[in-house]
Amino acid sequence: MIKIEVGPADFDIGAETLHVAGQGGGAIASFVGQVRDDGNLASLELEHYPAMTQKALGEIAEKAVSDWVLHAVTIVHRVGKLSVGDNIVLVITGSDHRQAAIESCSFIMDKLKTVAPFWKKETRADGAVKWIEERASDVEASEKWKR
Amino acid sequence: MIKIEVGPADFDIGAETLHVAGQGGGAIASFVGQVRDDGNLASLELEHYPAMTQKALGEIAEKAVSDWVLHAVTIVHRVGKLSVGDNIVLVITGSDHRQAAIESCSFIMDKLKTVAPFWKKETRADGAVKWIEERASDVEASEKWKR
Amino acid sequence: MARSINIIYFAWVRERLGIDQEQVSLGDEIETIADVLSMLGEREAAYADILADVEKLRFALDQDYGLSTSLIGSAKELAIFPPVTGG
Amino acid sequence: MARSINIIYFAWVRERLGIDQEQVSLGDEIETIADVLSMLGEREAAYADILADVEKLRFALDQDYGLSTSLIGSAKELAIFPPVTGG
Repeated sequence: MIKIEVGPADFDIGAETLHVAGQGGGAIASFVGQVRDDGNLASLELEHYPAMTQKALGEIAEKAVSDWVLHAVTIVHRVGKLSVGDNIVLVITGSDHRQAAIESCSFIMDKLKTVAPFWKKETRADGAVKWIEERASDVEASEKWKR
Repeated sequence: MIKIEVGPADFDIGAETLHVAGQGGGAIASFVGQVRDDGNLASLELEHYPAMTQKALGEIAEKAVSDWVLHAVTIVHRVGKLSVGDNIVLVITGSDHRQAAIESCSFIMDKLKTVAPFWKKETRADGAVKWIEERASDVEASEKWKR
Repeated sequence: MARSINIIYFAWVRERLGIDQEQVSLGDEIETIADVLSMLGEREAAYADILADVEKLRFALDQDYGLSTSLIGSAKELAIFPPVTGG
Repeated sequence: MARSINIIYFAWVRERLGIDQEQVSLGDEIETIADVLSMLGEREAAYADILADVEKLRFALDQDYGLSTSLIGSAKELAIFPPVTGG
């Protein structure tokens, strides 16, 4: 019922949604994060801490399942080198009720952003390379859950 | 940028998500509502007020676009006779930021539930037929937006 | 000059009335949606019964929501239906 | 008896140190993550510089988050990295 995948492979949003929908309930919420074209981004490299990633994502998913009534949670996060427009992350939750599905999906994304051990390094069109820094708005979004 | 479809045809979640993603931003939120199997539901019939449906959904989408910074909104709602597990409604929003995408998707669903002129009639396994009644929780969810 | 309006019914309102729409002439004394409901009820007892509880009904004038107190004005279409249940 | 721990680095910490992991012996006086950081800094000046600002670092002991004041205990792996930026 909880499915977590971390790796370089792309994901199929339609197929993953069907997988969640197939586990019952009539309310499926999802979020897809992609590499955003902000004008001069050439590529993005995603590094992670393999031994910890699965555990951290699993704990977030378990917390969602304990705090909302859910039939299924799927989290897919890519690593490696990505280009503008590429998929990065997919979170899908399935519930009997839309608020539970949408809220838990939002919760998982907020926690994932501040807890899961991934790091993004961006390469600009001019060759400049920079590790992306933590955003205060992500920390606030994560803390507002009080759970 | 706003796409609204109402009709008997099913929708392809993956294709619709790609359509929204293709319009920019890196944050795509979606909600899918399906006919839920609550034990003895045989089928669901969805009636609507064609002249008003498109207008009502359009106004909800326009409001979302004016209140959040969005690149795209897609709303698809089916009508006619549906079976357990069938798709009913799909809402997808695309933004630069995940909170804007998720919140506006939630807003559109809450408003759609209480404003868009659709009515559901359910047929039970024993042949009993009943028009579904408005739920107080949907009215509350819609009113909480204060917009 | 005689006004008229197309009244359109949905869901259980349509089923119980046994009609999905009708063109109705409105006398000069008909100003609000509530006036139309009263007129329909006086015309036919079944209507009075089915449309009795306005709390259970919703109204739209030319595809915009109205209240039972809303003025008909020059609207061409009045829709009468139960609270919506889509999504 | 000599304890040892595997220290693993990520993102700019890894890049600036020029090493992704190392096995380090811990003297009996080493109790907390902060003690490990001090020891690394004393061993090599570059470490002191790169690991100077603990506000900019995050720590995990055996894949669970810890603070600079957390006790090493019998942990086998200490990860040192910047705040995460996935999703």
